[in-house]
Amino acid sequence: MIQHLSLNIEETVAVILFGVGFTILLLHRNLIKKIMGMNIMDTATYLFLASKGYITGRAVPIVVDGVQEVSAYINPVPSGLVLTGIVVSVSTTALMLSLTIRLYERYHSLDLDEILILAKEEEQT
Amino acid sequence: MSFVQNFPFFSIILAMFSGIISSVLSGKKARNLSLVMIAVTTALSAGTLLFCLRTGESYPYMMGHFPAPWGNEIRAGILEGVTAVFFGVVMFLAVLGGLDHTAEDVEENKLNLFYIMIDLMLSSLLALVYTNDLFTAYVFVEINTIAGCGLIMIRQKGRSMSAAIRYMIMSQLGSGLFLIGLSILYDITGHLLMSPAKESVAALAASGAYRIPMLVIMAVVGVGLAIKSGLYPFHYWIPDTYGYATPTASAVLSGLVSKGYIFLLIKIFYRVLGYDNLVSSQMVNVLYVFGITGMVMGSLHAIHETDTRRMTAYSSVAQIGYIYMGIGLGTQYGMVAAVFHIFTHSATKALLFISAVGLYEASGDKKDYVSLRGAGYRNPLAGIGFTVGSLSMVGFPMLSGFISKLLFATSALESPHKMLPTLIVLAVSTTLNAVYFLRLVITLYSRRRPEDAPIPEVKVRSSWHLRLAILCFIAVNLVLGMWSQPIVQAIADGLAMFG
Amino acid sequence: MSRRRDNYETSRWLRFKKWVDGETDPLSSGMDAIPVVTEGQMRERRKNLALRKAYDEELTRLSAEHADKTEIMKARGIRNFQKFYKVMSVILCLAIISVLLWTIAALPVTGGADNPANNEVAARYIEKGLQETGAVNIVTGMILDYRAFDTFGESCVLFIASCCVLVLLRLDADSKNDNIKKMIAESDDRHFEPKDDIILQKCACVLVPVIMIFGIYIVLNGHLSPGGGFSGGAVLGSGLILYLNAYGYKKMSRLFTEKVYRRTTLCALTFYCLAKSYSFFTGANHLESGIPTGTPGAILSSGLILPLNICVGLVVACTMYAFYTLFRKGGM
Amino acid sequence: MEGNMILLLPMVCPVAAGIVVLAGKMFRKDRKYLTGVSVMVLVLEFALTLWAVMSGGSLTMLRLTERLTLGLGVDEVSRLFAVLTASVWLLVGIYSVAYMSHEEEEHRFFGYYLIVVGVLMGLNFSANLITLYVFYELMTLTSLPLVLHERSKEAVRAGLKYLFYSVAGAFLALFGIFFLAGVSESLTFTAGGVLNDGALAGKEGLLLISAFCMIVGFGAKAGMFPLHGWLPTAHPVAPACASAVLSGLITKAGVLAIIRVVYYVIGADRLRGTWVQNGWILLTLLTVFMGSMLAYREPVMKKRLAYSTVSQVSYVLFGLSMLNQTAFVGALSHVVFHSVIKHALFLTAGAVIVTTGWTRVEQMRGLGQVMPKTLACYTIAALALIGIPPASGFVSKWYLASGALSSGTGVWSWAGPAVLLVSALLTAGYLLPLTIQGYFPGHDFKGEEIQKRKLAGKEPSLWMLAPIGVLAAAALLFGCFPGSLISMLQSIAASVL
Repeated sequence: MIQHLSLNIEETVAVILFGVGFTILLLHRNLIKKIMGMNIMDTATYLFLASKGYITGRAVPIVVDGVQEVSAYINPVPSGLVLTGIVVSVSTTALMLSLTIRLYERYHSLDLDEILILAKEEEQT
Repeated sequence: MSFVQNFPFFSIILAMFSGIISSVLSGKKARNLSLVMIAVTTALSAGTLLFCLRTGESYPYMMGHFPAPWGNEIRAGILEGVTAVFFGVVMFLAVLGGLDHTAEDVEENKLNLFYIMIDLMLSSLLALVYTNDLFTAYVFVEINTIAGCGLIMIRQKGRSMSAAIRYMIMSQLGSGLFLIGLSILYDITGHLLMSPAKESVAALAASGAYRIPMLVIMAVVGVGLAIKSGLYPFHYWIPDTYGYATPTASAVLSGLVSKGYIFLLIKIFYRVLGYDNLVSSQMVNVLYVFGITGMVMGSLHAIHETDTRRMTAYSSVAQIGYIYMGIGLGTQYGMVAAVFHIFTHSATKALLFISAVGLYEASGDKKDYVSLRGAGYRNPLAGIGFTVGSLSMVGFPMLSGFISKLLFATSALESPHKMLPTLIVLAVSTTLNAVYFLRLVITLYSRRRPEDAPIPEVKVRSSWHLRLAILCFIAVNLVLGMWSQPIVQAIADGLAMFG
Repeated sequence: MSRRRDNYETSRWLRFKKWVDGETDPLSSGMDAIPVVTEGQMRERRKNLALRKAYDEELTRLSAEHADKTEIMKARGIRNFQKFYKVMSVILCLAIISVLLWTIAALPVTGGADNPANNEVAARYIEKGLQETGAVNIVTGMILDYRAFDTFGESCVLFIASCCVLVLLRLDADSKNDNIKKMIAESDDRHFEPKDDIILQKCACVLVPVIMIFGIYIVLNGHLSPGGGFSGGAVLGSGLILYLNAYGYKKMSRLFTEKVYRRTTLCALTFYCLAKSYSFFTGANHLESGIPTGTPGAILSSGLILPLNICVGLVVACTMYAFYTLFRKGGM
Repeated sequence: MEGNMILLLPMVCPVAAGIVVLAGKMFRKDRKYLTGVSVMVLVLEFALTLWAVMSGGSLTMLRLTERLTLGLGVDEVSRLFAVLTASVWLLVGIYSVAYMSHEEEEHRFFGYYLIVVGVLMGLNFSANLITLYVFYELMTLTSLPLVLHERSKEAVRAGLKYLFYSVAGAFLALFGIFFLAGVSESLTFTAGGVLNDGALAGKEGLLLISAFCMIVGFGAKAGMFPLHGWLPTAHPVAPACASAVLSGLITKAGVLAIIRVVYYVIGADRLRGTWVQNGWILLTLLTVFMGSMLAYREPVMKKRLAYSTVSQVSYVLFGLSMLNQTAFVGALSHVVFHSVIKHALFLTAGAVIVTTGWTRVEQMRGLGQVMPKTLACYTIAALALIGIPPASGFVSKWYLASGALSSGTGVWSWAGPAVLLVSALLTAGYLLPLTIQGYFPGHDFKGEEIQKRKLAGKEPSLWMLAPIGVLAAAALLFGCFPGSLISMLQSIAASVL
């Protein structure tokens, strides 16, 4: 298993990062860190995908000199997926950051637990 | 190729296009456009459904010039058609019923943005229903999530914003798991379109290769979508989210968004992973256990809740548990029951959220039990609507909830090990539902006590759209309860088409 | 006679007797359902929170100041919970990682040419992509032609995210709400920013045209070389942001206002939507689309991909700029 | 919709009338109009029921799923219950005309009163278990406003309790229905049961569990321990006419449901000698004894009658649980007799409340001076309930006891009659003091209150007295000439056992 993992070093790093990001997003109290966790998680997935598309010794999938053989280029599909995924994660990051800004302006805190308590209090008064 | 076959594509694009156009329209125009668009979309979906019913077949639809496995595809069949029509109807009525509150809760010059969210939400739901491509599903899941978040926080109160960020966090966890599941699946099959992916999964299962990754894919995709749809242990975001959004948003989120994810999950189970593989991998049992725990725990939480909207939200947790229990039964009938409960629950929960609006209007916008005392007399139609919805949730005969419970029970009889727990939990959860829903119904019809705080300016008559929406929702519930046979048949046929 | 027990009121026998008499009321306590969270509980929660924070700083100081034993006990309890929480987080993290590691240990080796992912799909993209789409860059051809529906969805993600940010952060100057007026005044930090910073302006003067041209180059050559709408759009957006920082809003508003933003986005997305609808429709109905793919390698080639790249570039540039301004001051 | 549409009439007609009464504005103002229409509808209902009972046949209303339909049908049991319901409902309706003039919001009472009878008719004519369940739930809901009539805090609590017990019971039963639906061809009532042996193989234990759940669940409506609690709470707060029908007829709906389940779906043979039968007998006997004891201790008249209902309806259930022909005859005849008698008693209590405002038994000393005729009717009914020949209660108890003795259920065959006997003594103990104190208040009784309020000889109006009289006479006459009723019941018993 260890040997296999060392061969798949990119994936190994990717899933470790994924786990770290997932845990931060789930359990950290600070909103900014949560967002960082989310980005780590997303990026880890892209790393995973990108490494899956790579084939040793082949070129990027841009046709050069009219060579159109499969053996010349790497798999183009994961690259496309990563492109799409990046845009999605940019969008969600922007949305989460703007929510954080509004909440911080309101409650002067980045601690999600505290924000929830303060919001509850605000409603009751 | 018949022209009708283009309708699914038209409906998705139409919804998106009206969302894009709405960005330069005024709030009112955006609202009208949105209503017209939803109606037209529903009609288009109905056309698709009729076509599929007539031909008795499903068909793939190429999005572009390239067939599977190279180009994007969507796919329409009976089940997709039924679901799309149903989602359209519920969406229309939810938007119609919440019009006034939307106008109140949303700043005037941001109103068009609200309807952009609604439009794109519908388009993403339709895309999730029709999609035949896993990565398309991922992209539209994200649109759905962001639109959902937008619908929650557009009411810019502290609680709805904190609810929105919680929703977003949980959804991102779900999306992350879903995406990594897709990546692993792509790695071992090399396909993103569902039909070829299914073939390679079947080949892998037959050869016994990649057993561990297959297992993890099932778990990761299942858990990811379960988090997003609010299955029991992952339900923390539900009460705040449904409880503090504007009524249309609550109805849409609880009635449609979570159902869209569940529908996608069912579709992936059938069209990609193979239902037999799933049953043999014990994954269904995990969902089953989560489901029945959710049924009981959701109701217990709801009993302790004093804010009626949060109570309704917690009851959603229980109802989602029902759906997952049906999926987890591991039989064809169980799946039919689960899909039927998707319809039941979206119609009923939307009815509850919308008719509650009328009751709150008549109680000075208070949402606790004490203030709602006697609200059934102050706004009779809303009272009737809420009562019908509650009875349906409780499983009263002639209403849709009863039929879905009946279907669950009959399907449970087919799986020997799960029969007894299912029947017991059904009975317990029904009784618990009865406790909190009927308590509220009686409260609605009891007399106000002298010590109760007086109600500030009672709005006696709700607007016509609210009343129309409540009436239509009641009708939908009755139809589902009394003429369920053709619908159940259509669901069974549609699932058979999933293969 | 036995002495009456003190806890008679709560005894099981009495409860049973009440049940037999039909006097128990299963819902009597829950009927009125008064909110359970009282002011006191709320304060308690606040205090716990404060204690937790205080603990994060220094427990010893706390124990010196608060001689009250219970308080310290509570702080300890919270500290223990904190520790437990952290340990559980790590365990969860490790569990997820180990499951995934277990999975990838069973996956095909990276870089292998025979991996299942390198199948007929990728082969066709490479072998026939140039002829079918006209794009030299196979990835661009793939995302804008073979899998264009995904990419259209992705533009919509960007669009709806910018709408959400607008909802949250846009502050309308003509709003009647006093709260919002106050927020506008607060968030207007233009007083603090360096005005007419000569170094920045001179640098921008040189850099902005280069950046813009580079961005346009990336957009226009998306189908020929690495790049495309998204990357080019991001470069364009950063050029706009640099210009804004150097010359301020006033100058920027001559070039770029919210109206421009809206119209650009609308036109680009509308064109994108219509063009792709046309190609989806013709494709699905097996009609000739009639759009020439041109000579591979030329700028004006590859059918719809070039105009679509331009649209995407415009949308991305506008959205990036809009994000920046909205985050800065809630408006353009 | 296919079949004999006449069956629909007794159901639809009062429901429609009830909705009109509830919705119509004129009924809120003009009392004469309201009562006239209500009584006319009830007379019409009686006629329609007779017509439906005569014409017989069956009707399929709706197909819920392939195997489950909503259908109506007429058989001997439904004839018995339908005629009983229609006639008693008419009498109580006439009584309410006078009684309800003392209450507010009459239109609501009469509206729901009419709706409930329609629903009850549907229940009586149900041809299968699903239909029965549907109408059972509808009955719970539509009768709720009768309990809630006062809308005071107590009434709301009582209503809630009624609802909760009924719903909890119904869902216990639903558990059984779900199971039975899976192991039978269809749930259409057939004497002797419809279960499919093949489908049942290996699930006998579950069958017994679900049978017990259904008995306990439907038993909630019939006031069987442990779900009897709603009766003593709901009765005192409801208007007397509502408590009369609640205790006289609605509890019988629970009995009907149990008859249908045990004898027409599961089949008596499957339960004979099992733990279900033993448990069921134990519960009924407990209830019989406990109800009588509680009634004996209870000072409030209406509550006392409610406890008495708890005890008496369990006589019926005891007869059913014996699973033997003679006891079955006794049970069904007790359904009729108890219904008649309990209505007479509750209506008397209502008449006392309306005329004097007295609710507790000790207040009612010297009642004979106030309303001698009413008290005479009460006495006849009380004697009938105790079971003194030749009044009706004797006949049913005779059959119950002799059925139990010949049932071959071991210890129960003699313990049962013993408990019935003790309970009959207790019945005398809680019903007769009113008669004795009423007619013979003793030397120390001055009757100050009666003189002060000029109550002497103040009989209730004829609208109230006549129904009480008719019911008391029926209670007596049924005992004197039970022949035709008993022979009809015997034919039913022979068909199911």
